[in-house]
Amino acid sequence: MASWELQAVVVEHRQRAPNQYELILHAPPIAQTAQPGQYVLVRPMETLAPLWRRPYSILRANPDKGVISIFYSVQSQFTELLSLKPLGSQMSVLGPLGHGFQREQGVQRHILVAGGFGAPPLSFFASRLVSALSPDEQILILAGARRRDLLVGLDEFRALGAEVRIATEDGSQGYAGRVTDLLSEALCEPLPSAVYACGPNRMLQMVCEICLVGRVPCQVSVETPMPCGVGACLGCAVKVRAPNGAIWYKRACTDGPVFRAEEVDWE
Amino acid sequence: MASWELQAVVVEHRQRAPNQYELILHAPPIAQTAQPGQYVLVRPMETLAPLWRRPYSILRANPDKGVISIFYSVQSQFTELLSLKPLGSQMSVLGPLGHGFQREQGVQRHILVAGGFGAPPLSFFASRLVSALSPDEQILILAGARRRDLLVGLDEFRALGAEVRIATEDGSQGYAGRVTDLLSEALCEPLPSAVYACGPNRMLQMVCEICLVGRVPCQVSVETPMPCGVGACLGCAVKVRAPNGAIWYKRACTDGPVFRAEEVDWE
Amino acid sequence: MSRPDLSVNLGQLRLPNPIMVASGTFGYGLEYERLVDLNQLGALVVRSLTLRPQVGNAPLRLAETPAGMLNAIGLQNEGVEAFILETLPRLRAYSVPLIVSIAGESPEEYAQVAERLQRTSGLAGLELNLACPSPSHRAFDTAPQLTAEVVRAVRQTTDLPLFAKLSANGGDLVPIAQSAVEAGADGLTLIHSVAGLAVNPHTRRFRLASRVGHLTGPAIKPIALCAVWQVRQALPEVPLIGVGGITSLDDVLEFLLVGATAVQVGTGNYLCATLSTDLVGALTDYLTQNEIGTVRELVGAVRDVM
Amino acid sequence: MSRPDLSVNLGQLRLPNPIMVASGTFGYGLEYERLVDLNQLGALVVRSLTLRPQVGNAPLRLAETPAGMLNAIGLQNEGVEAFILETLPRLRAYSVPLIVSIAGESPEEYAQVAERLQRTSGLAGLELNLACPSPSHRAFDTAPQLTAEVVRAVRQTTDLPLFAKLSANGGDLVPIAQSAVEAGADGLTLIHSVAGLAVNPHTRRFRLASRVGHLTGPAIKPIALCAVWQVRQALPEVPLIGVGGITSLDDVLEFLLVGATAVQVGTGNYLCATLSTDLVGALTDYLTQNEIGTVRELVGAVRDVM
Ligand SMILES: Cc1cc2nc3c(=O)[nH]c(=O)nc-3n(C[C@H](O)[C@H](O)[C@H](O)COP(=O)(O)OP(=O)(O)OC[C@H]3O[C@@H](n4cnc5c(N)ncnc54)[C@H](O)[C@@H]3O)c2cc1C
Ligand SMILES: Cc1cc2nc3c(=O)[nH]c(=O)nc-3n(C[C@H](O)[C@H](O)[C@H](O)COP(=O)(O)OP(=O)(O)OC[C@H]3O[C@@H](n4cnc5c(N)ncnc54)[C@H](O)[C@@H]3O)c2cc1C
Ligand SMILES: Cc1cc2nc3c(=O)[nH]c(=O)nc-3n(C[C@H](O)[C@H](O)[C@H](O)COP(=O)(O)O)c2cc1C
Ligand SMILES: Cc1cc2nc3c(=O)[nH]c(=O)nc-3n(C[C@H](O)[C@H](O)[C@H](O)COP(=O)(O)O)c2cc1C
Ligand code: FES
Ligand code: FES
Repeated sequence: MASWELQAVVVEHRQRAPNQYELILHAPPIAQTAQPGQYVLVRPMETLAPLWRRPYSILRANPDKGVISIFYSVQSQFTELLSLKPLGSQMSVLGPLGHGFQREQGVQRHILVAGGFGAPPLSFFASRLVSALSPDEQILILAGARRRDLLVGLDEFRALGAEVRIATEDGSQGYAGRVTDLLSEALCEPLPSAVYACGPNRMLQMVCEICLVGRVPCQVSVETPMPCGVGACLGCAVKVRAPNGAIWYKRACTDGPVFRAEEVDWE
Repeated sequence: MASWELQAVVVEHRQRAPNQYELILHAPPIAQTAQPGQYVLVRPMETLAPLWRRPYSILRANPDKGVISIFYSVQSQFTELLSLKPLGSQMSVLGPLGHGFQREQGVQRHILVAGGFGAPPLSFFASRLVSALSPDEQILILAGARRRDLLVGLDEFRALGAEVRIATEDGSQGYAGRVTDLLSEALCEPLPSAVYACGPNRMLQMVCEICLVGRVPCQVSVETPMPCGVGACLGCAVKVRAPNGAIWYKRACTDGPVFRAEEVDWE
Repeated sequence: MSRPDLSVNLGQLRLPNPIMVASGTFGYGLEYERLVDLNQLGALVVRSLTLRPQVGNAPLRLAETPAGMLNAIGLQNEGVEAFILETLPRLRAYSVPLIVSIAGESPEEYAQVAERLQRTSGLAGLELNLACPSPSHRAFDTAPQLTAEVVRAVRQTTDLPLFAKLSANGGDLVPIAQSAVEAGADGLTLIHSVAGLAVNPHTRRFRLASRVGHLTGPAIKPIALCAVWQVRQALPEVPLIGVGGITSLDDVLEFLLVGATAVQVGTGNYLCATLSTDLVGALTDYLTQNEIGTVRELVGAVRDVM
Repeated sequence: MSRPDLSVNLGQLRLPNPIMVASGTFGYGLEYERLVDLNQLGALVVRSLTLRPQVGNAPLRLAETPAGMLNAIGLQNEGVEAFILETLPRLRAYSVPLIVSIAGESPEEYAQVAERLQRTSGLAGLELNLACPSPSHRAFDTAPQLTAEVVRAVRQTTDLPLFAKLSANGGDLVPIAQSAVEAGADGLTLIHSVAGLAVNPHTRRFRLASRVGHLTGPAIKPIALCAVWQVRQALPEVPLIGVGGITSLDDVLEFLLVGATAVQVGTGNYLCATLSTDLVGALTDYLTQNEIGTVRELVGAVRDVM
């Protein structure tokens, strides 16, 4: 798949919730080819610390307008710098990168499990799914976070008309507990389902375990550092296991970030 | 002299000319004690590259409002970060630091020689001089830069009612040539004068030579890197020569940045 | 003014320009082929190859540090045989000078890989990765006689231009550099990296599975410049390739001025995928604007402050 | 929960907390006395003193590098005699443990300074700056026997707690550390700095009059952590003081976790004048919040990734 290294222009930058920002970038070739689950590497400024570009999932891509958007929260210096980018400024962007979510065939329910900032790629995926959904298919969103204010992207999910179930660990919104509890519950409902998940790695590990036990097709988008994004540095290694038990390392940046549940060896 | 390490709040941040910015900071103790020629060390963000805080001359200090202002241009990453500081944000400031300009006694004309971004401390100095000027004293400003758009602080100087003479190396405004030519010319006029200069070190060296030859009292504010600002690191060494010819190193940050012309050994 | 001459000679090896990409940071080059015009590079150094395929270290393999990064990839590579059969044919589509980096656990292993490469065509040179890939491995760049053993063993198997790549962990680099040259290296690549370590204070665990890793990136640039300059003082005739922390034209100039004839871009590739070829353009512009006829004028041209 | 215990022991020397300021970066301490409550520090290490006053190197003495800096101050100091007569009396007004750093051109010079300091009162310990102050000087931390000579000479003149401070330029630090301890050092300060160099590409001149300088700051933190950890593995009983690139509580924790009993803040003082005492506060809060009774629990407590 092709990607582009370009200077993207900030065409919109807005706060969507306390410490949740959407950044819209003019980057036509990326907008035209981006697929759900793919990401971009961005570098807001030329400072050398923080050094690496960071990966951000593509939240939306509008091929006509030539824009993509990403969704982030300020966590540390990198995202602080990102948040200061003014309208009209430029930043270096490489993308679209990686292999995204693939629609599973022959299922009636697509369950999207979003943990915190796992929501953006699933939101993009849901929007593309919706437009291709057959009458007997439905989408179920399970969104979880530690606290209510850390929930991400609910507006987008709701706008799609999908059912959304919410879990917060502190009970401040929806079910009080883990989003993986909602998943187990949902999988008890007798509908052939497929699961697509993005969130913290330990959540993904639980999602994988639940789906493997239930023999539910499952794809997860993993998080690792990704300095190069193109498969060159071999730093983003993900341990995988072949059916015959052989072990080696795949690259999260290009072989993933989306992997099939049965591939990943979480140890 | 006392200084303070504090978190100052940005209360105003405005562009004054293409690539010239004034930043007004709420920093009451600094505002109350700042003297012309003193400076502050600022750190716009917590990023580790660029690493050092940079020194900025205090352009104005308003003890009543508790604010100081600095004047800068975007030259590199540090000043780019500085320029992004939004209203209401905080930044670490240490100051006021160093020994500033001292009014020379028994002269009729105070000649202030400003090269480019040498203007801010002289502007502050002029404003304090004006209010203490005796009827037979006058202030003459000589402002120079390479090009017209690199001239700094002319508005402030003119607002004081002082005479301002301008030199640009490319002749785009005022005299076509160096500001030191204006100085030589001014010193030919038969008025007991004192000179106060700030600007690039090679300009200062010429100013010193002119004044030493003409036996005109002269103070210059030198530029060196100043990581600590308090005399601890000994990195800002300025070579000085005692009347007896002995050579050693003074600290620009605390012994200066303003030195007497006869002290500095420019080699 | 006419177009400046960017070509440089590393001993017998002539490069169209002095900007190379550093081993291991650019994969086999093919990972970047759609983003970077490989033919514009001075040379392409592929990741270090070993005699047999290596799965590499367990994650975590990377950590970010102030203006730098630690890596402990553990030489993950397909092995020299697969490289020759599967990867090299695709690389032959490009005209860029191709340098293959070799690693091994013994002088014999290095020599076997070199010998295998000697029997193929289309290579411009070999680079010997003499640094320690992980704490359990042996480093060959920490003592003159170890370095010499590897270089000598390889030299006997090949007449390809041979560059010994050293880290700066072995104390005074000069005797090590000297012994590499005496053992037959045509030039030296300085520096590989510096040993470093990082801890995640929140989990209280090492950030790398291997604990110790290779520190690279802008943070080590002053160390790499110092190494190049010190070796240049001692061995003024030996072609040096400078590497460590290059992210800008200014960085390239710094390395040339202290005596590197060519440079390699490593970590910098991650700040901008096209950095290496962008630098070729920037260097060309710089020479043109400053009316410098050949880049070779800059090599070693640094002067004292006063 | 009760207030956590921040005190640490470096051999016989007990410090109220593990946060010291590093030699040469904090002057004589007095430069900061109006900004920093010196009595809150774990210890104050003054700039290195020599037998006779030193004017220091010509400018330029400093250069900024990515997340680091180079210095070549050349040991500018008033000499041990003036220090004792003029500066020490003012420092005695403070209760902070005072450590004097010593430098010299020969083991005898070190010993003479130590001997003079031994005859005064109010010192908590001595630190031996064994790094090379400039290219023309000799470094005593590049070979075990050189290190041992200095430490032994000093040990014979004083019973003050003695710390040998080493840079990481001498290759494998372990044998050097070992010889310092065998020669009588009570502990080790790791690391002084790393040799580095920078060029101004616009003027094509070295950025330092001395050409080579000392690289310090966050850039070298991974190198310093690696040094502390490697020496700790080899010499688990020897008290180590970690230094290099500390600018945050996380950095302090990293050094403690790899085995430093105390740490020094150097370049970090320039990012915030009150950094060192701010860190004492931050460390106290951290211990309280995590219900850690004593900071000593953290020393060497790093674990593997898995
Ligand atoms: C494929 C992929 C897609 C991604 N998509 C998105 C996205 O769409 N939106 C998004 O916001 N991010 C996304 N990320 C993550 C993103 O790349 C950054 O890692 C994130 O923005 C944090 O950036 P930072 O540099 O500011 O924080 P960093 O400096 O990288 O810090 C990383 C984290 O460590 C945390 N940390 C610090 N102290 C502690 C402590 N005491 N305990 C525990 N943790 C601590 C920091 O708070 C921070 O959360 C994605 C990552 C990948 C791999
Ligand atoms: C006491 C004192 C007071 C000061 N007061 C002020 C003040 O009031 N206002 C102000 O703006 N500055 C002032 N300065 C200077 C200020 O501290 C910074 O040095 C300045 O803002 C540049 O910051 P920077 O980090 O962005 O540039 P840096 O990264 O420090 O770069 C320094 C300079 O090198 C230049 N440079 C880069 N490439 C080239 C080249 N090819 N040829 C020549 N030069 C090149 C950069 O453009 C820049 O001008 C003062 C300095 C001192 C010592
Ligand atoms: C991810 C990564 C992998 C590397 N792999 C190798 C390698 O296989 N062989 C080698 O000789 N050097 C390897 N290096 C070292 C680089 O070639 C280079 O010497 C080093 O990164 C310093 O240059 P830089 O600061 O520009 O990155 C690797 C560096 C990185 C960052
Ligand atoms: C300006 C400056 C001066 C220094 N002078 C000395 C010195 O006199 N003696 C000494 O042992 N170390 C000296 N050092 C080294 C520091 O004590 C410390 O080891 C080093 O800076 C690494 O720590 P840091 O990264 O926190 O700065 C100096 C460092 C700097 C930056
Ligand atoms: S990020 Fe470099 S190989 Fe995946
Ligand atoms: S800036 Fe540190 S002594 Fe002057």
